[in-house]
Amino acid sequence: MSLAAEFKIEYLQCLKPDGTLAGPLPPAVDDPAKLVPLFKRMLFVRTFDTKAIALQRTGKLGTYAACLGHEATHVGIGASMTPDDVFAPSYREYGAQFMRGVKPRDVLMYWGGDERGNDFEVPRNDYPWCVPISTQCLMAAGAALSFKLRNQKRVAVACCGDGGSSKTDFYAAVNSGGAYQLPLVLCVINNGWAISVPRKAQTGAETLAQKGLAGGLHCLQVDGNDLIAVLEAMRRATERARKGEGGSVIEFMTYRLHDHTTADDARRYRGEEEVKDAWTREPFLRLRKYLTDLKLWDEEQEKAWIDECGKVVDTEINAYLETPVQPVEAMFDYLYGDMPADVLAQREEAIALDKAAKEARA
Amino acid sequence: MSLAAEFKIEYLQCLKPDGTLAGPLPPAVDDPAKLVPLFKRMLFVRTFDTKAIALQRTGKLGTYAACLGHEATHVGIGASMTPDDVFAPSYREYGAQFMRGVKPRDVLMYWGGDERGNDFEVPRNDYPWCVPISTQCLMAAGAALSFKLRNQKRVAVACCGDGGSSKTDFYAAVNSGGAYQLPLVLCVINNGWAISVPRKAQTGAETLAQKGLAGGLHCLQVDGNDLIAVLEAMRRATERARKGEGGSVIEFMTYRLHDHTTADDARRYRGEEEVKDAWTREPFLRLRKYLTDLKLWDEEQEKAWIDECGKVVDTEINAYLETPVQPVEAMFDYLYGDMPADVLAQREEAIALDKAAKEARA
Amino acid sequence: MSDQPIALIEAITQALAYELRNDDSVVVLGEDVGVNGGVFRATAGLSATFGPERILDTPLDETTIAGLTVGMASQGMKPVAEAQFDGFMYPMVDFIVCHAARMRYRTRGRLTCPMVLRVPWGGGIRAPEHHSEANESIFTNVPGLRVVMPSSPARAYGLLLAAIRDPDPVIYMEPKRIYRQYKELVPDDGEALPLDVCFVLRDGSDITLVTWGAQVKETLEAAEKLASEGISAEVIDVATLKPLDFDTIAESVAKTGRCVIVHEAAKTAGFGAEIAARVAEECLFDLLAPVERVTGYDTHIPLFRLEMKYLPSVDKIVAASKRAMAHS
Amino acid sequence: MSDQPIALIEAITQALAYELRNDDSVVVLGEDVGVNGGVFRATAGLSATFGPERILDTPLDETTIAGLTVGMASQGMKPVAEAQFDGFMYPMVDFIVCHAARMRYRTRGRLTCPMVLRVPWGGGIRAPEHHSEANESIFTNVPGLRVVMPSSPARAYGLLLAAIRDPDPVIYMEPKRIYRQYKELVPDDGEALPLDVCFVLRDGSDITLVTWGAQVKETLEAAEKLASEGISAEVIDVATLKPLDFDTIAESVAKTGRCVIVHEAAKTAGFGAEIAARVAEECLFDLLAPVERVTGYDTHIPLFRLEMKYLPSVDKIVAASKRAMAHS
Ligand SMILES: Cc1ncc(C[n+]2csc(CCOP(=O)(O)OP(=O)(O)O)c2C)c(N)n1
Ligand SMILES: Cc1ncc(C[n+]2csc(CCOP(=O)(O)OP(=O)(O)O)c2C)c(N)n1
Ligand SMILES: [Mg+2]
Ligand SMILES: [Mg+2]
Repeated sequence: MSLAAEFKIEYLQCLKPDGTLAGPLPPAVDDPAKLVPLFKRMLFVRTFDTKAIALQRTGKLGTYAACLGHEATHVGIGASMTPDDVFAPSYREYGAQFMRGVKPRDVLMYWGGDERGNDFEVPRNDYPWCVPISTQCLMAAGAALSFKLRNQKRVAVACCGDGGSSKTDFYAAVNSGGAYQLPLVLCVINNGWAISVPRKAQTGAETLAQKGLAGGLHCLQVDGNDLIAVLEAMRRATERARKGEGGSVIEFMTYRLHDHTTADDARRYRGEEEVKDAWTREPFLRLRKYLTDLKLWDEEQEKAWIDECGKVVDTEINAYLETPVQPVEAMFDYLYGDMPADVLAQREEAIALDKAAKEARA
Repeated sequence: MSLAAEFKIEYLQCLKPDGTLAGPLPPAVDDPAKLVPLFKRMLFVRTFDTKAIALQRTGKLGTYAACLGHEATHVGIGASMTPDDVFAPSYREYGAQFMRGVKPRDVLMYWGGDERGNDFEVPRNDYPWCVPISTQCLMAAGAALSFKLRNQKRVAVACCGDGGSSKTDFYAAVNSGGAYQLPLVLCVINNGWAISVPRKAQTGAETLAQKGLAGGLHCLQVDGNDLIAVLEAMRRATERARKGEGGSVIEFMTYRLHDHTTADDARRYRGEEEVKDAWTREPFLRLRKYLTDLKLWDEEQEKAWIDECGKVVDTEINAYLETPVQPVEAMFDYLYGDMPADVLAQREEAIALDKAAKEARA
Repeated sequence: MSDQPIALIEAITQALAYELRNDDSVVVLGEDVGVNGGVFRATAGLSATFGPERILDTPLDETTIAGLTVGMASQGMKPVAEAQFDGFMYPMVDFIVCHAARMRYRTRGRLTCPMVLRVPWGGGIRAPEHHSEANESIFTNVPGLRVVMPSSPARAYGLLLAAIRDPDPVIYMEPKRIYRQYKELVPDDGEALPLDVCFVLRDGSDITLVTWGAQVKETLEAAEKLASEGISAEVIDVATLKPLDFDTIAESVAKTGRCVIVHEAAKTAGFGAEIAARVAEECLFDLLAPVERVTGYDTHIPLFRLEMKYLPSVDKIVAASKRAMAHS
Repeated sequence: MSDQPIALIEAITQALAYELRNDDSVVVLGEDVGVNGGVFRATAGLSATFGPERILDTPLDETTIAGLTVGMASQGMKPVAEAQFDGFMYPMVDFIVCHAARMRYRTRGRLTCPMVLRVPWGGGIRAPEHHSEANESIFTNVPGLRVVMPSSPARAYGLLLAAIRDPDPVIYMEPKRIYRQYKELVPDDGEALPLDVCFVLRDGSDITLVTWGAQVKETLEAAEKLASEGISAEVIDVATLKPLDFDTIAESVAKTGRCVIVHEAAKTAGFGAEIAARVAEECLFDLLAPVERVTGYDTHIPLFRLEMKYLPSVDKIVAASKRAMAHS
């Protein structure tokens, strides 16, 4: 009996839940002051999230997937990418997307039932929101392959959840990422739950990070509530990718503090205790403490900033609410580059019917 | 930085290519004499394989997938299962299937373009040959789940190739095998090639065994040309499964000495050197040497046995050749348990047309 | 439960519970079907009653659900799997087409695949993308399958029982828009309905309206409206698309001479085409007017701000019917 | 190459090579398409000419092929993917339906998906299971796709060029039974054929025979046989199933009054149904005889000992045509 292979999966935490450092600052964060704008982004995201939920509750938004508790992971991922990179989000990584230029009104349009939410002014090449879980990972592998074939030093970053890491598309991304040694970063955001199914029911694997071993990828497990660790993990993964050293699977350990979406009621399947406990590890507490201890942040600043965030978000909400519905022909206009005659005929029929219906109503 | 998880993938070899033991005999083989009947099975398989190829070359068989070089792995797998277990073969594991009761004529019927090849008299519950790669693994996981839910102490064993281990269905089997802790043994038969695609182009993983880590399965890499190691690996995996300790991925290292199938020409894509080299490690040489050294086998015995094998195979070939084609209605008769009226009508039409065509020819 | 009127989705729960009680080999599996009771609550309470060994939450992968289902079905169980939404069932197509539909055929009857795939189907509930698709036609050309779609609580109950008891794979599509549309008494008597008949929901003599699933609602309303204008419409709920009971449709068209087919899926190569084709083959000389199809447009159903403009409506059905009535 | 007559499969190779030469963004990917040149040899020589960065062998997973293809296409490349056989394309359905067909729609034109999926299609080559399927109808109800099937070397060349250049996803199905049926001169001039027209292969006045793919062969033979009995058959090769050029068919049926549709796929809900439906909707009063469909049976194509009995034959087409001719 001899050894064919041997692996270690590391766990990375830099800032402990009590707000003190677990060791020296990692290379990704040379100056703690640089964390302040990111902390502010996190606060912005939470403000947005809270208001979006409220909007849904008043019937002005469709189903909405909150990101409560995921802010450090999301903002850290977004902060680690360059504009040229391509991001393939699942559906709650607003924090990452805002850093790339996606607007809050885009998010609202999308969940408000309007395809234009996916027509980001910036970033033009990022993937849209799309519902089929973890297919984003495999599309990102395709994007990464296109970068590699064209000798572009770009990285494709995709997100999925703990549930999503069971999906065959995720495995296909791992497999092809390794086979072609792609500039690909697969971010598994382990928030403990996939709707009602707990992490342990998804797989017998001890970590989700180790799934990367199936394709020979770099694997790392990270405290996803620790912004510093997130930044460091992403630095390692994106640098590897840019150097041509291949792909990574990073497991971000966080927790879904909200229901799965506004259509879900988590009390059906999980205990209050667990949620209460998770609140003691959420990402703001520790970072606020750390920055406050360093005199980089204080209560007053926070109050003012949250006020400002509120105003920005309100402007975005209004922009969303004031956007008129697309005309009926919009359901035909983006189907083909060259519209076939049959579709064109149906388009005209739909316009005529719509006009007639409007006239009948008037 | 701390350690989240740690893994070792072992490589098991018991009988070295020179026919000497690498260490003491493992628990699976308490008495070398018990290897003799298995060696004889291997010889039978090779006789069958040679004659099947010849049959195809003379136009009496369709495309045929040879198993040249895989005999130790196949026979070892078959020998490690009980009749109650369920086997899900890919398409060349005749050695395993013969040990379970499948007849050579079944193999020939199947490759001869007749569905009745899959209607094994024994074993009734084993999966049929079916072409979509690695779907067998996931079906076996379903079978294993059915055993577990009904508290049956049965094991499901599935085979796929090195190429097949890239298939998402394989990963789905690994994932669900771990999630439900199933009595499942996934045998990855790594023969170096998937048609023209070499093992290293399939994945960046160092071993294929480690893919099991993605689901928390037991993983082992084995010398698949070493019958003793195959038996020991299967013993461990099936015992774990029967004890409720969950599934395994075993990578059997062997080599495809033949073209992929009779429809393939391997000279297009691989060098002669590699094949020549592989012949030095094929499974018969070492086992023959070992058994001969122990006086358990000799040349004369071999000659007589091969003669006998030839006769048995010829009988089977004749049985195949003499089996009349199914009547035309056979294409309808096994579609539904309760045949819908429309299908019944088409069945009658087909029978009438066939009869008319026959009469026209006569 | 069964002495109170129940909605379509409750009838599904009732049928599942009935068959779980009466047949040990039945298991239910899918994402969130366990403790959570399914995202639509079709399996609500089943886990508590029958335990997690009968009501299995699966890992989040539709390929896995399909593969495990086929694996279990071929070994003597009767799994009832759920795709959480219509738009998530595409990864199941491979196992359905290559294995479920062929297990019996491939083994000459040695192994079989008695399974049901439940798929909440169709649009109109203001849900996100891929939660609103009418994709039944992906299965209707596949030999070896049955494709069923109920349109009332009673038919949901009887057809689901039949689907579970059928010895072959059944795709059971549930029009989610009418899950809670109305309630009716559905005795929990274990009586299955036949899987090879269309249901005539309304008798008429001037025109035949053929539909299935959620559109039964609009079609019946259209028939009512037509009646008020003196046009007598017969309404047929196809219910089982495959195998198609064309005789019932042919009989009606023979009587009325006019046929309007209504469905939610895109028009081109939707299942309505098959019905129109059969009419063109078998009822040509009965026809007084060209066949009409009132369907979804040949584009993706839009997100919810526009989705109702995509779907067939009462007005569209009435208009098509009147076009047909213009011929005589 | 182009001054010698070439077979259909060679025309495919020629088109691939042309477009690889002329457009840097084109890449070819699939199982065994590299050094091996594809199991049918459609990509023979391409790896040697264009190198492994343009002609990519993939890991053995069709989901992977589809996903990578969509990923590349949405980032400015024009991938031409190969499914090794028709029966292996089902795991690609999810990516084709949910992503390829929707990329433009979902992003309001921000991202697009100019890709081709080549699928060797159909039966009759004495191959194993899942190597013989006529499964085009799985795609014809999916909005946003084009579905193309050539039936001659020249059309294979021109349609494949058009497919690669099209700004949207094209499913390009190759009738493998006629890959090497005959050769013709196909100038390597880079001229694409239109993706929205049917081709009239033979003029006739008594009956319209509509078909596509490998059955063009039998249909033309049937027309010849009918001619010898004094029946003048027009033969239409649909070529592009989606979008359907129904005008060409309607014009022909208006002239002949009779329509026989021939296809290899199972009858029920095969694409022939759509054509028959259109005839019933738009040509009803031109029809002298009921529409006829000559198709594969509603069962799986059997393994090769029986497969020819499954497929439409010249005799079956002739018989159906005569049934139609009996009406006047
Ligand atoms: C293919 C597919 N199947 C099912 C769903 C329905 N669904 C939406 S989110 C979700 C759970 C996702 O859990 P996880 O991946 O852990 O991500 P999280 O929501 O926790 O961020 C499910 C099952 C889907 N969107 N896509
Ligand atoms: C889903 C699917 N895709 C493609 C094929 C075609 N095919 C048959 S065998 C084979 C290669 C298999 O290689 P491997 O898994 O290593 O097994 P081996 O033949 O070497 O035993 C391929 C691509 C198939 N049968 N099924
Ligand atoms: Mg989660
Ligand atoms: Mg191999």
